[in-house]
Amino acid sequence: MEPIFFWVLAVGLVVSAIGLVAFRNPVTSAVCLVVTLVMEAALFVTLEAYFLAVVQVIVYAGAVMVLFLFVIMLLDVKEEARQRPPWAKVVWVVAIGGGAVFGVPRIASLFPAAAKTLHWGQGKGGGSAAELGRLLFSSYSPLFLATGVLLLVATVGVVVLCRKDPES
Amino acid sequence: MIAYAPYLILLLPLLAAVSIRLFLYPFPRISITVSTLACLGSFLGSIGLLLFSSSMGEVTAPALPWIEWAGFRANFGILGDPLARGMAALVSGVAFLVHIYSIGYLEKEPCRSRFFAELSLFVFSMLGIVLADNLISMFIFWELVGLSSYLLIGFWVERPAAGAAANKAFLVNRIGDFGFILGILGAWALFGTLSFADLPSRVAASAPGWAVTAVGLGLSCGCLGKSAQFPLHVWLPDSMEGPTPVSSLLHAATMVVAGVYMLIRVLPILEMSQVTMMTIAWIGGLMTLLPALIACQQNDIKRILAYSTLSEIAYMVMAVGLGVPGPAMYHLTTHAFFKCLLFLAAGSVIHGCHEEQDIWKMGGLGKRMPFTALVTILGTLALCGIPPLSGFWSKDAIFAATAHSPGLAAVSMAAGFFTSFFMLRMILVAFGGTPKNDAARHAHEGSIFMTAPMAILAILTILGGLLPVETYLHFPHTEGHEPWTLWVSLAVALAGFVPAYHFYRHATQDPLSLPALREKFYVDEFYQRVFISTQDAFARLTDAFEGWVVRGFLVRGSGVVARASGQGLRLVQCGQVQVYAAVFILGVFLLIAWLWRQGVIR
Amino acid sequence: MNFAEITLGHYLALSSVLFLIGLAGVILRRSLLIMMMSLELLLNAANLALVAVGRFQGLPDPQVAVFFVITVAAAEVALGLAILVAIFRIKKTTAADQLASLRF
Amino acid sequence: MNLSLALPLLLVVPLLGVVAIALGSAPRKTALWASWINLIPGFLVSGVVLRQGEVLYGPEVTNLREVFPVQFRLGLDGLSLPLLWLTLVVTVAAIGVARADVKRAKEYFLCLLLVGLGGLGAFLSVDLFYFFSFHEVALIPSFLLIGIWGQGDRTGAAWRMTLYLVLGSLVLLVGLIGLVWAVPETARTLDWRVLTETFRAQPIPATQQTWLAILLLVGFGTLVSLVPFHSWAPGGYASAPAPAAMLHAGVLKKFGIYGLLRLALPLTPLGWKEVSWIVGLMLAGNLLYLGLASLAQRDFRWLLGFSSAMHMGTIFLGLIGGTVLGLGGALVLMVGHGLSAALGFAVAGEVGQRAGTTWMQDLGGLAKKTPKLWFYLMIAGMASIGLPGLANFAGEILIFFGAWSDHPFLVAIAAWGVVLSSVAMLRAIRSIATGPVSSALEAKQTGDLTGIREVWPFALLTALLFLVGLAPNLILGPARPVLERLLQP
Amino acid sequence: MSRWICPEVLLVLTGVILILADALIPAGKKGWLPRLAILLSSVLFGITVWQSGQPMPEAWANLFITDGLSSVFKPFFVLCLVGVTLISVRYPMGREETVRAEFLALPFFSTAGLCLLASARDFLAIFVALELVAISLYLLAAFHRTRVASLEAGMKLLVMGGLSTGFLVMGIAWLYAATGSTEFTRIILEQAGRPASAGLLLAIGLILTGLAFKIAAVPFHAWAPDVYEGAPTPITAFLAIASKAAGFVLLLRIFGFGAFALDSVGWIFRPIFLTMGIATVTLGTLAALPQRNLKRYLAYSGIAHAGYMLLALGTLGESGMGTVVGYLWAYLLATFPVFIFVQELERVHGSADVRHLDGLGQRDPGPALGLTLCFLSMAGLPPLLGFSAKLSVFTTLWSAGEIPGLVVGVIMAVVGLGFYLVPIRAMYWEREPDTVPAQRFPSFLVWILLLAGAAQLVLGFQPRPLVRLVERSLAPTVTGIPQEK
Repeated sequence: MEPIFFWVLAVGLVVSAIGLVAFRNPVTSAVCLVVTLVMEAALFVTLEAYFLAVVQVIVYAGAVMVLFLFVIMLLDVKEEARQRPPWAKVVWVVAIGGGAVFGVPRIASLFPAAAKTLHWGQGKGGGSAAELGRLLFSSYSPLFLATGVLLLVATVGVVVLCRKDPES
Repeated sequence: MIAYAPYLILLLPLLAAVSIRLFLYPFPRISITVSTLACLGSFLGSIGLLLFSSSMGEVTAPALPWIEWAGFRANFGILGDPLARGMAALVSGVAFLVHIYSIGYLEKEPCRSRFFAELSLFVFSMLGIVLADNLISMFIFWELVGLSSYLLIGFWVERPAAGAAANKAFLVNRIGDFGFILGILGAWALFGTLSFADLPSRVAASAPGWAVTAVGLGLSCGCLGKSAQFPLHVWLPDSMEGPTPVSSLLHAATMVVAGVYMLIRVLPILEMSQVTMMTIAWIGGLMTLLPALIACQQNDIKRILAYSTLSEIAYMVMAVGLGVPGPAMYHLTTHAFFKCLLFLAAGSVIHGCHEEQDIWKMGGLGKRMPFTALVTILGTLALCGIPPLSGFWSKDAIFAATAHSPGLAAVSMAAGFFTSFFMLRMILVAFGGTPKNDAARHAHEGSIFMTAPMAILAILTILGGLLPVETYLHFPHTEGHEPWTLWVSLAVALAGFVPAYHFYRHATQDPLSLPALREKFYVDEFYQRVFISTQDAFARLTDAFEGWVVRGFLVRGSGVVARASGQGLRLVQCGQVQVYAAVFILGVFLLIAWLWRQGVIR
Repeated sequence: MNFAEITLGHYLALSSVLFLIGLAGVILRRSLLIMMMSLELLLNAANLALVAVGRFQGLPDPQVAVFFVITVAAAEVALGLAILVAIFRIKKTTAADQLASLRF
Repeated sequence: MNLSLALPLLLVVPLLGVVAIALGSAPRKTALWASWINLIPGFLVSGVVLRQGEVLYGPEVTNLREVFPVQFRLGLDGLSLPLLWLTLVVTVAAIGVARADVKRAKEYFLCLLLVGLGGLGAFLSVDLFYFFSFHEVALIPSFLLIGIWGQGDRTGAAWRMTLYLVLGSLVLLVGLIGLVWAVPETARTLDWRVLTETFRAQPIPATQQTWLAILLLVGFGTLVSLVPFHSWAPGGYASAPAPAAMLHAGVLKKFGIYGLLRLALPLTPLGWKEVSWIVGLMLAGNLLYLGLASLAQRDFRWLLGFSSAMHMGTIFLGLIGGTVLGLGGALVLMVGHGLSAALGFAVAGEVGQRAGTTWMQDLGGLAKKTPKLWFYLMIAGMASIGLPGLANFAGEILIFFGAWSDHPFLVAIAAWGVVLSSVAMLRAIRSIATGPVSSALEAKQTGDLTGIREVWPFALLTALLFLVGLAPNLILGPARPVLERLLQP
Repeated sequence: MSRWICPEVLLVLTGVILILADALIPAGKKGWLPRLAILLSSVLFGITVWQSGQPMPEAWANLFITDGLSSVFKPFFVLCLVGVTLISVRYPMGREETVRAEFLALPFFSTAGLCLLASARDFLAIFVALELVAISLYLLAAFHRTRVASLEAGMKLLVMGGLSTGFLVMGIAWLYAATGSTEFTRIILEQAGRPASAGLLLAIGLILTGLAFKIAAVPFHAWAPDVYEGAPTPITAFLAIASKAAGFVLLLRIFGFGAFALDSVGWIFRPIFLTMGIATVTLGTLAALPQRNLKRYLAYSGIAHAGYMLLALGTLGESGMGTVVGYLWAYLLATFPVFIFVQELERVHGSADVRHLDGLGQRDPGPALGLTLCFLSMAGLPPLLGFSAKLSVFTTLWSAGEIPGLVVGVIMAVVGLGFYLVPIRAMYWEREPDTVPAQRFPSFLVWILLLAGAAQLVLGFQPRPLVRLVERSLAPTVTGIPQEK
């Protein structure tokens, strides 16, 4: 079962990611991104990272994407005009594509652990909220605190940048 | 302390020069007095030295330290041998007379102080050459003589020609000194000493060879420059731009013969190499003739005398080259008297004619300046070697030495013929006939300051032949006269008068026109075209290379390249964030590619 | 390529492909919005790799890392969009090539 | 009283001058006072050197294992003594020549003092760090001096000179690093006295010596304007205001040769021998190439610049002669050249002031119009073409004798260089001094140097030229033990 | 408990206090806020110096370490903060004046992140701390939202920063794949004694790009000039100095002392560092030549300096490490005063064009002198501090035998002087001063610049204090050995 899941999701992911990059309409791109994120959440499930799958759906597909769409609507972003001539872009597509064809198959050979196969349920866990939480509040507690500060900064930032102009 | 007394001879003129330069400059009369007295002091000192030491043997004073360091000695000591003493007396004596003469000659010149300071400097330097006991010291004074000559030739600073002549004199001398210093260095390397006293023994100890020849030739280069021998003779005629007393003292009587003096000093080295000696002899031999020829077509009274000087010095050089320094010194002495006399007379003429130097614009001066005419004729006869005047005796001694080399005898006697010719030409044109212009018509004798020295010199010219120069200088006496040289030379000299009398008896303009002679065989032009122009062309080329290629292209170019590459690199910075991202990603790819190429990633 | 056995290598390869697509998006798209979405894609690709590695290596730590990455990504997006809005207020555009007043 | 305290005093006095000027005291007067007063510690330390052969100030070398073993240490011996005096005197003269009514006088005199200070520090430092640093201190003031108060292509000249010198300095720096790093780490030091001892006991391997010698040669050579690293010099001097040119051509340029004497010869003797043929080629370039180029100059300042750079060739000849005679000659010629170049530039400055130009074809009649200036022009010219009695001749003759046995051809070239420089200099003197008074000189209605107030800097330099020329033993005597030690294997 | 009084915590608290104070202080008394910020930052600097050997809270020990390096650099970062605060209070905000408190407070958060970075011994900790710094900086760069330039700078920084974050995270993921850990000690233990695996090297490569972005090394430098130019000047200073220094501290820790100090890794990356160093020095120097805007000019100058430090770092020896430390301090002391001046220049003239320096040498000799000394110190001219820094770069390269780096370094130092002389020339001789409108600078600037210049001179003449600092940073761990997780 797992290979089928994987391949289906993998193909879907790649297609939607390409869609994200390729569609000229930002709304379409955003939708593609949502699809990508959700599919990735599904992959997380196949990887037994249930909590993260949930977070992925809620935070990304939910919050972040809403933010994106909100901004798109707010700014009324139009379709991107075609660039002429597109040769530069073609060159880059070829380069990156070539890099992918050339480099990606080699990835597996780079890591000694890459050939490892695990079947469903053989994971050592760590996917649960409880375990993550334990780690977050013990070993990684300073980072958790730091993340908090980070979010504070981001909040302040958004408030500062998007507040109403006092004079206008 | 008394041992240092001989230095007074040297230092008096120096002190005079320095004190004039520093303090007495604004007071010409005091300057003149000081300078003249200093020269007199030197003269008296030299005479004293001459008399004192002839009874007491050689006098040497303790050396004055200059550099004595790390095995190298270049101190200054006085050489008290008869040659030096005699020469010192001669130099200071003539110089004193010229001082006196100058008082009269330059009575209206506002810069008299400077003149006398420079004259004193010259006396100092010249006495230094004479008294120096080693080559380095001699070279030092050699250079200082060059400087004083330069200053005196260029005395009339506002005359462009004077400046050019002064430069030429100095530079040509410098070229000679180039060889001289190399010769000195070579001598030092070969013989390990530069002291004249040690030289004979050291030289005898070393085997002759090409090195000795080279050293000898190098040293003789100094003579070629200072004594104006071929090929460095071109400066002397031009130096006549200086005031006439200068020409008389420096460029006739004393300075120019320093080369001969120096050759005699280093004769032990020269004698080691037959090549050197022959070279010197032949240069001298040819130089007796060439200037004599040139002088036949010159119109400037001083230039005529200058060429004659060249010719006469060449006799001395030839004599040295023939290995007979005695006659050379003998002729040097007599020449000093009569040539100085001739120049002073010429100065008197020029002075009388209000700075006119062209003989064709004079004429009839014999009547208006009888004394000058008389001494000129006396000098001429001495110069031409007519007995019993002094020149006859000394020239005869030199001719005698050529008896064994017919070639040299032929050229030098031919020179005698032309000497007679052009001297008579000069006398006839300048003193004979009728005045050609107002200046000549109102010519007059100069003051007593001018005539007295001439009178003294005239007496010396007549009696100078009697001076026992060779004996006194302890040169080995030359063997008995070979009569044929005596008679032939005399005959040739007398023969020279005939055509001159024929051509110039009543001439108002030159009946002969020989451009090659008038233009001095085009040597100056040759030098100008070949050496100076080439050198200047190279100089301009070098400068252009430096300016355009080195400074302009290489140096500025590297700046431009740096700036341009800066501008180029800026173009990446186009402001497009996507381009930046692309560069970033390119960087990552490059990094990965590097790792891959290193073989760490497969 | 082994289709039947899904190894860690497969996940890593997939994440790499996503990463490359993200890179392409950053370079190719002129809309700052899409660029930001592509940046999200980059982080997501990395997240996928992290989770996969964590599972196959039996480590819980990478999931913590993913947690932090998601947080950071959210903050980044929020800030980015805020800046974008501010830019839009002045320039009335979200195109990256209109935003090149600073250069050379 | 501990006289070694006078050593730092030599640096402190000009520094106080700088501070005082910066705080607003009368610039020229202060600078002049500072430079005159500085002669007093100069005399004190000279006394010590003459009595003891050496004077030192600063801590003994300690803490060798520090990361950065820098020690502020000053020293003076027979070799640096003449250069110290050269610096002191030329500084005095340069400030004496400088006008009080120059624009932005404050900065002007400040820069001049700093340039002199740099020279002093460089010659006094025993620690390589300070040795190098002090020389660089002079760099920026020179840049400003040329740039602000210069003439002609002042901007280009300033840039060229500064960047060129920095390039040279950095090459030199690499060489110095190499030298210091050739010492085993436990004994690492920047004190060249210790380095000398260390390397005497345990020489650097030969190939390494060669490389180091090349680095030092290129580095110092650039500072000395050795061909082909010379092109900053003529233009730089031509464009600099007279006092700056005096200080730079007179003093700072000598730093390179001093450095070679101090470091290259004793520390890399084999390497120096190995590269001496290169030096020979380069110095022949200086003598012939720059000599020829100087012939073609039509601006007196440029001519002085070229001829000043040219004479460095002769000094280098003394350095590769390999005899103590040549080294002594080089030392004397350094001093002589310093004084004569300073005098030359001072005269050129005055001529420029009076005529408004230094183009030789526009000048003429100086001798008639301003005889005193002419006198000093003659002195400077004659000194530079090696007339006996003046300092340069003594140096040249020693160099010739010192180098003759090993390099007769180079000596011949150097002697010919004397001829070339005579040609150039005499032509210049002729067209400046003789002939009818030029319109440029006539129009300005300016007189001669007036009174002692204007004459003294010239007279001072002239007197010293004569002093050194007549009694070179003043320099050679104290230097001899030092120079002999340099050549000991 | 006392361990919690560490700079990071205090910095965050101070930031929060400032924001709260802004809310609480009545509108008329807002003038106190800047003084409060300056005061607090100065006090914090004192505390940091005082605390600088103290260990961090026990709970943090797995992720953070207190050693010589951190104890030298935490004061560095806080000192930067003091400087930034000092000039932030004078930054002309125009209509944005109401958010001055936030503008003052945000650098405190950022500095907290930097301090964490100085101690971090775990890649995840590095990631989080780095993002804390980065996000604050995105915001600060874009802070002046009425200026398009500022927004553009923020946007560019954000996009490029996001990109580098992506690589960094990918690198961390692969690091997990290769070693199973992100903690330095464990990686060392795991890797000791065997050749580095390809995956590990690739992971390190990706992490390296993330850090190279921070220090603006070529080819990851492209953002720097634009962002430096557009960002508010205090932030530019912060980016140019503190953020760059943080990158170097991380490189030092990772490649010098920590995870990849292993020869098996280090020697593979050595040529990369050196090549990157050469490229960085060259580009920074050459591209700076035609600059007329002082902020851009400083950006390129900063790139060039980063290149020199990379060259020293690339030798991967103890002396290279020490050199970087010393260089960073020298860079701070020489550059910060210039930024202070640049902001005043902008205040007076409206832009940082080098033209505005014309005639400064006469109008304002004090600042001109100080500025000259700072520029020359940056150029590495003795006897100024920068010379000692460059000297030790060169000595390091020489003793490591890295001749190409040395040659390029030397040449570029010369070219570099060429562009450092540009403002000096402008100040002293470009135009006659009477043609330049007289503009006065505040008197405090005179003192700051003169003090800075004097510092260059004094420390250059006697670099011993700096040497002590370097020695301290190289000292082994101050408290305790890093424990196993």
